[in-house]
Amino acid sequence: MRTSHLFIRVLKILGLGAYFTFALGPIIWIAMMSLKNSNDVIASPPKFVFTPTLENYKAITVGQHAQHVETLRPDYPKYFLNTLIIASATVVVSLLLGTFAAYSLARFSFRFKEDIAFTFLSFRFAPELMVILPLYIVFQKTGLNDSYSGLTAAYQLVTLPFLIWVLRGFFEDIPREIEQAARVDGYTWWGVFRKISLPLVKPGVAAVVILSFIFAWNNFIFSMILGGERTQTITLGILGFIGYERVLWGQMAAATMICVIPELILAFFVQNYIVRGLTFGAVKG
Amino acid sequence: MADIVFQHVRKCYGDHEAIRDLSLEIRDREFFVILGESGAGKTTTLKMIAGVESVTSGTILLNGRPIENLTPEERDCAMVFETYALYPHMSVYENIAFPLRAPGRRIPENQVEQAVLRVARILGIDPFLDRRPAALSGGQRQRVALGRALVRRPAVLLMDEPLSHLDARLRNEMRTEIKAMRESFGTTIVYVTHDYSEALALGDRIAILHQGSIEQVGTPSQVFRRPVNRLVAESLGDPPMNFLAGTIALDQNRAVFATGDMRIPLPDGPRLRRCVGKEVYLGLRPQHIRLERHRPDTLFSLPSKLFVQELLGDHTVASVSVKDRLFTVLGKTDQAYSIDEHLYVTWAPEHMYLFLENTGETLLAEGD
Amino acid sequence: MTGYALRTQSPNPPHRSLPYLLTLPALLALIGILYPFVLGVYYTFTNYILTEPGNIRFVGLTNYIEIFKTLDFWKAFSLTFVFAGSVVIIELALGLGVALLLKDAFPGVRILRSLLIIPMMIPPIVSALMWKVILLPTDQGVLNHILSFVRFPPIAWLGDSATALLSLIIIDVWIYSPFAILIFLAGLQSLPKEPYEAAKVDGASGWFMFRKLTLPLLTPCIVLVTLFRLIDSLKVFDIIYATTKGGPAGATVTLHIQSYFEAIRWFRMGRGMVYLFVLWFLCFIFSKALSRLWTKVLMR
Amino acid sequence: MDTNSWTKKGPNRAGKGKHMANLKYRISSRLVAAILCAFCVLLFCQCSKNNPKSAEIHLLLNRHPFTESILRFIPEYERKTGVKVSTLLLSEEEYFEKLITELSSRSSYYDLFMLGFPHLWQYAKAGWLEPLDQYIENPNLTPANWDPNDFFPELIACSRWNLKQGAGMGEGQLWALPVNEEAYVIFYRKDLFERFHIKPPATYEEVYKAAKALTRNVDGQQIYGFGHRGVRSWSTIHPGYLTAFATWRARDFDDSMHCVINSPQAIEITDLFIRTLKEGGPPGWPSYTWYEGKEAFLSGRFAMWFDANHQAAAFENPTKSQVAGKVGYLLPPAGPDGEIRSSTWVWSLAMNAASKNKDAAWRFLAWATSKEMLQRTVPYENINPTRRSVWEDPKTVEATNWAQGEYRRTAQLLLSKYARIRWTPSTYVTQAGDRWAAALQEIYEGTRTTEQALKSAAADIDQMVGK
Repeated sequence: MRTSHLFIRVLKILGLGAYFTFALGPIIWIAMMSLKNSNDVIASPPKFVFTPTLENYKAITVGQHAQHVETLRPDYPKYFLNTLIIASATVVVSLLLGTFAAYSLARFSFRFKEDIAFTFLSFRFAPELMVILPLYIVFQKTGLNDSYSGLTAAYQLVTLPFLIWVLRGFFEDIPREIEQAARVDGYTWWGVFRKISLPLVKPGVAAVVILSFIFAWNNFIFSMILGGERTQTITLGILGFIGYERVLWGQMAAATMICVIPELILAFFVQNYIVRGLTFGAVKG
Repeated sequence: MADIVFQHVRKCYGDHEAIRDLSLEIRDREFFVILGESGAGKTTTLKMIAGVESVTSGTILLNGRPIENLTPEERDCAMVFETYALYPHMSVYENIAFPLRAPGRRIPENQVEQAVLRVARILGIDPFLDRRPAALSGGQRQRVALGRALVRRPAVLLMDEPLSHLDARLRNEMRTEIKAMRESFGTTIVYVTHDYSEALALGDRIAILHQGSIEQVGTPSQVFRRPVNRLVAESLGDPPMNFLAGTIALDQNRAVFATGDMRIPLPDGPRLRRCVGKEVYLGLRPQHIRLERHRPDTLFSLPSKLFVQELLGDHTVASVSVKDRLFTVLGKTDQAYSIDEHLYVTWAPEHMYLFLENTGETLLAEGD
Repeated sequence: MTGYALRTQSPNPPHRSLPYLLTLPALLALIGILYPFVLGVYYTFTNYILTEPGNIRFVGLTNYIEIFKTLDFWKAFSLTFVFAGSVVIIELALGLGVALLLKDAFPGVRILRSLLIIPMMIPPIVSALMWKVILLPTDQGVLNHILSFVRFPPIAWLGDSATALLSLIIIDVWIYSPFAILIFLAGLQSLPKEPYEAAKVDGASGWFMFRKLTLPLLTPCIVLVTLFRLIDSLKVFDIIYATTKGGPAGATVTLHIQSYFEAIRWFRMGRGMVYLFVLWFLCFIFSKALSRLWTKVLMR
Repeated sequence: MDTNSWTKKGPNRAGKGKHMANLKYRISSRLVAAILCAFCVLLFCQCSKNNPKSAEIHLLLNRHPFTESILRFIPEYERKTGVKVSTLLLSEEEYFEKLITELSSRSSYYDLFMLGFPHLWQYAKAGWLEPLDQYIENPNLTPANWDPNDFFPELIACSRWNLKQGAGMGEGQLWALPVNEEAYVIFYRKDLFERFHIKPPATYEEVYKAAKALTRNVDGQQIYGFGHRGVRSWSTIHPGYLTAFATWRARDFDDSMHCVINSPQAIEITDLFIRTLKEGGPPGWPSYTWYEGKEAFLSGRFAMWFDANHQAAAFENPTKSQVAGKVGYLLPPAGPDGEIRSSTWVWSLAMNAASKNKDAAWRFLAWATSKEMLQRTVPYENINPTRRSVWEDPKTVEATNWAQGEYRRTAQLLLSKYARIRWTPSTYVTQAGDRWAAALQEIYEGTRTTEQALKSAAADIDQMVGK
């Protein structure tokens, strides 16, 4: 009995270790790449031991003045800021629109409810390439191309269906009687929504906020076609390190590491909600 | 302050008819108990009063005013839910203060505090005001739920099985407390339970609800002693009433209950005579039956065989087989029998009940 | 999202129009896509060549017939399935497994949970590029280099038609299994404790509890993960675009990649849109089935 | 503010008044704040946009030494002329996708953009390019010292086309101005060839033999004899393979635009070429892009690398290269008839026919392609300038004098004698090339024989062309 227990523990640790090696190995490698000079980064066979340098980080943030000028003025901070604005706006708009829709789909019964829910989902079916060219023409005619609002609108396609479906699940999980109690206590549906339902799905909101933010942050095709010089995003910025005659792997890796930071910060703050909130089950009923 | 009238209320969930043609009158300041097994529609009835469930057809009048189109917040009801439905993200204080802070009420915050503290003190939950519901025991949660309902002196207080999740000791305790409290609060109370003893102990009047229909409404003694049908009789009493199938026959021009070759005389009356030849059930409450080793000198007895006997402190519960049925008998502790012993069950004639087999209608009740 | 909450009939809304009013803004925000979509579907019936915008002719089902006749289409079709099926199954299994391991508190679990999502935070197209470096065919790639320490012969990974699809599956699993883990972790954390205690009292084994309690209670999570991962992996584009572009020898040509070649690189919008429409249709069918399941699960 | 107060189990704070501070208004106030923020941001973006300036031109550029160096001088240009120049710079792949979207939707937003000859043919035929002759001839727009005859005539010829499928290169309108040129050489490791006593190859047979001989373990490191791009893209066809292909006098299309990549000569050379890669090249060839091959050569893993000659700049840079000083530059081998026929590539700047600022765009174009500016881009590795005067400028000579002048000698020979565009002028180069590259991968992977693969590719290409 005891040994088998120990055996299972060891097995668990091994399993976790294997997964995290798989998940974090490449990250560590990217981090190492970001600290290598341009020579070490393409060394063959790859180098594990090297003299770390911060020149890549310096080059993409403030620019560098080595004898071989590799970047012009670094545009990376601009891309970073653009993406931050667009991704945040996307999440805020998605939350504003999606929370109500999710609540409504979870709580009320009305005609075409399931059809509407499915319609929301179906907006995610269309492959980007299918809609991107006509969408571009629409954007161009309405002046939405290369604007923050335009990209925010386009990103709704990625985030909104997801947000609605996940939040709907969370709303459905709130015991209905809690909301009924609040109605009886003298609150309108809106009061109940604000004071009871919304605070209770905070963990759900936290989870979709981080995931939607990631989806928006990482988008590629929409930002490539619908964006432009004013709104170029970080994904294209990172791909921009593929030059015509060389690939700046070190700077690309450094840019990738920096790119992850806002998401990590968000995840860190939001994790409190996720983990705490997810113990919600203990309070139910 | 408030009386409630149901007029032909129906409630359907899709094809399922949860409440069928409910007409009912609940008087002002009455402690009204709705008794029924689970799924009978008790909670639905309460929620229709509260306004969190809609009415499919019919009218509910509160103080003579139809309310079925009012939103919950427009009706002055408070409700204690079976699950308590406490707000998990709020402290006990905030839970209780919640109804007072409703936008329509506009009660100054210092009065809110006074009211909450007062109720908390009465219910004995003032030490936990800062805790969240998750950190409370079942009994404490129940009292918070009660406090939240009582804090604003509603016109109608609705309670949905508030004691069902408590253990036996706490349940009895809370029952007494509720009973004591109702005097001081003086509102109309509608109380839903599946526990007949709770119903009998608390209710001014009791309605027995079965599959969405009211079977009987009456005071505790009315429904207990004079149930209108077998269903009502069966649902009041624990252990439940014993039944024996038979027919009404005429024996020497007197109505008798006939089962097999046994004949048990029935009180004479035109009503029974009219039912001669009908299939009926004889009903006997366990506490009205005695067991005898020897054939008693009365016509009101039947032979039986002891199946099992449990000793429960001050009394015993015995199961005996009468013909092909098991009878439950409550008796004194000093009587101990052995398994398979041949015994006679016997009872006083005035404790007999008789129900029609097909409709369940009561032909004979206590005191007839 | 655990689906064990008491589910009675949804109440009627306070106003008949309220639910519509609440869903309408979100619908309106998305409805803009309808015009491009319809236009895209229309293009499937035309001979639209991107470089000849003035010369769009309606050609009926010609594109469909031509494409369905080619072996390449069916190859791409089945490849798309193989890819989507494998990544969804692997990600579900891995996600559930790791979530179960991370469910219980132990020292450092919070840090692990935070680190967990990093792969998802890198834009997939960049991840794919980085993976391409890691998976370089000879010991130029770090993976082969590490394998060479244990005397493992170098594998060409993305450069060999035998291993290219596998490599893409590895990359996709790396990027997206955190998504599954996150959702499952959320689901596991909100499971009720009582049934487990009851089962433990009954002497049930861990496996039994997993099969009879955890899995059924997690069904909504499983459906959710399957739904979104299936849709997205059927539409896989970024990671193939950044790595093999469908090579070697067509070993990784999925519907989306083929449509990219047809529509964007070869300008044959009509044909490209057919591939995309088929893809859309696949997403539609699977989602319909899965959302049925979802509703059923919620109604049980 | 304490954002997660509801999850916090504070100390028992029973007492008066404390309960009054509830979270009643927190959520709502935050929600409102968030809404306001979002809308302010969006409003701001909308307002800051579409702010028409009198003279503003927009450039869509791909990352390239030329564009990256010209960007440095744009502030100078803006100061001098008062014209605002805004640029979007993308990597090549993304660049062409963005460009096709812009052009096919007839957007007038970008006035100038970069392209290569396949795109030039496609876009010119579609009517998206502005013919440039009229601007060159207009003395009001073109400064007198902007000498059109200074460009290498071959490169100007590459930029003219009469829009007839299958012919007409060098005729018709001038659609773009060349800014960078590349031709293809075999970079080889002199040290390895000497060490193993192998003669630098002069024929493709010899390339094959050398590649096989040099695919070996050298000082504990696996070396591969021969490298070439291999991804599923027309750009795989274009450098070494097309050079070899042309050397065998094989053609992509015949005069009536039938695809003939499965002609007997084509099959013969393709067979040899793929065999070289298979037996003397790195495993996983189909995943090699130009940069992976280049990096492999830089780090000393390839003995030969058949690609664009200007990569010498990186190979000869000792801070980046482990092979600096060891690299030789070999003209492409001759074919059975003893002739060398190299493929070539030209990057050009072109003007959007839908542009609304054509004069301003042309002035910028003329400035960017002037002698002075092209000369100024050379230090930033815009090697192989398109103007003769720049190529011969002492500063350029000094910058490109690699391998004791071997680089300049081969480049000069290629440019003047051997390097031509080996594609038949048509709008189908990229399509046909993509399909063709897929066929090469099939041969390499052994899923089809050379003949089958090329035949089926030719059939598909015929279908694309509409034959």
